[in-house]
Amino acid sequence: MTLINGLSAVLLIAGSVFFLAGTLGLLRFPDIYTRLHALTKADNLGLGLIVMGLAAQSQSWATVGKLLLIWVLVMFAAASVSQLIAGRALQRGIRPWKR
Amino acid sequence: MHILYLALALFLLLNLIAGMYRVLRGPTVADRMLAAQLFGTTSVAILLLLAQAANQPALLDVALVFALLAAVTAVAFVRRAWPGAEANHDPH
Amino acid sequence: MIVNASQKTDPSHPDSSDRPDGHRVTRYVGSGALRLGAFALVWWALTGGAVDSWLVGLPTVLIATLISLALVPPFSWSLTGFVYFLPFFVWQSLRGGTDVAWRAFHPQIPINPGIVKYPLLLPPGLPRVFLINTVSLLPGTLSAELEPDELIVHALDTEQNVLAELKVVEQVVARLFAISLKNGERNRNVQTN
Amino acid sequence: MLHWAFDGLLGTGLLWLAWRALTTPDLFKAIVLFFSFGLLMALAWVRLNAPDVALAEAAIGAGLTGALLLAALARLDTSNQPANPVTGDGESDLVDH
Repeated sequence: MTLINGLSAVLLIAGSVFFLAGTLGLLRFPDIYTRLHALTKADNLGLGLIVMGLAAQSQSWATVGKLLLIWVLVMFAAASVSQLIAGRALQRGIRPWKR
Repeated sequence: MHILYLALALFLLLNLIAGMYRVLRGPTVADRMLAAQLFGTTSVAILLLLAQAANQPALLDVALVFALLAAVTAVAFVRRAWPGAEANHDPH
Repeated sequence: MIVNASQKTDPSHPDSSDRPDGHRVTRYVGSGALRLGAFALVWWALTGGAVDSWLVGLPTVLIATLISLALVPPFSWSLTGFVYFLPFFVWQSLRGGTDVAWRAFHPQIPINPGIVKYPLLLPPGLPRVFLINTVSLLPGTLSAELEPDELIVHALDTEQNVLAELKVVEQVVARLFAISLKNGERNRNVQTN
Repeated sequence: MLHWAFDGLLGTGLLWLAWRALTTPDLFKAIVLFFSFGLLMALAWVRLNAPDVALAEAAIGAGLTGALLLAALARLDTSNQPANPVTGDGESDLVDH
């Protein structure tokens, strides 16, 4: 039990770190495309880790299923939305930032 | 564990409020929308943590609705409020 | 029930030719049964396994199956491809997340973004949509636009070999949808030469 | 203690967001602020032990109203341009120009 608790705590903290990375990316990255990178990847991974950390603790399989469902939904939404926004930004002629 | 859940929820809330800077500063409308999208994901995570902390599985349903509606708003934004440039239509 | 459903959603009448139509019916029945099971699983997870809820759940799951068959006709996919895809996807999204997190935490923000055009081999339709969504979640790439024959990708670091990685992803997605890309590649070469 | 910190931050954030949403001159910014306000409000309902109200707030307050406001803003923009009269079909009007 304590082993599972420890594992879950590690997963939850790691997930939060990725959320911090997503926020940092949103604030620090130079243009909309790079910010989309931070948003989709870091946040989805963060949410995934938190979902796994909570799933390890949960009592019933139905809860695990619901957690996974939430994750898959968020991931799918983020992927399609980022593609929509990036595509429209290109259409509107927003130039990608270059070093 | 209880304290950990709450501490992480607080941490995520701080993240969310820090992300508010992007809403206020822009520079483009898409950046603002992007930040709102980030809030959606972050609040889903906060809700999951609160659900576990308060032992209220009903909160998972709220998180589910959050996940669905963030996408609805973003699609409404791209289709309605942020149309493409002239002579461009959806490639799909 | 399921056979009825597949006939209802089938747009063509069964008077054309016999063998393809029979083939199509079995396809609809097979994938209908599969989706029925998947939706039932989702309903079970949503309601937390409450027995009474199936009074509403059963019709809902049936209607959801019918709608999904009408919106997305059955497509071919392979189980081994799926088993291969899952760990690939999990590992790659782990890599992608750490990669972007490292860049965000780094004081100098080591990014070198740019647009990369990737010539697509996958056939249009569902496989391409799936590829687009997968690419957005993988390390350093973000699909921006789908042109008829190529995918426009925004790469976070153009110094990495983005095209090679995309090739691998495309292969894995092709395997998931039971498509052999070698064929498409040859066709493509014939066309361009 | 942590409860107090969380609730305090949530309450302050809500008030601040409400103020910014009401006073900002940029309509689009105001909509996004309103949307964020809805999200935080739903979190507040959760903290008040009312998950059902939180559900309604998330669905109606944050989600649907946000989408409707965005659509309304798009119509406002087109009606400001004399070259594009509003034809009643907002969507095709907006996307294909």
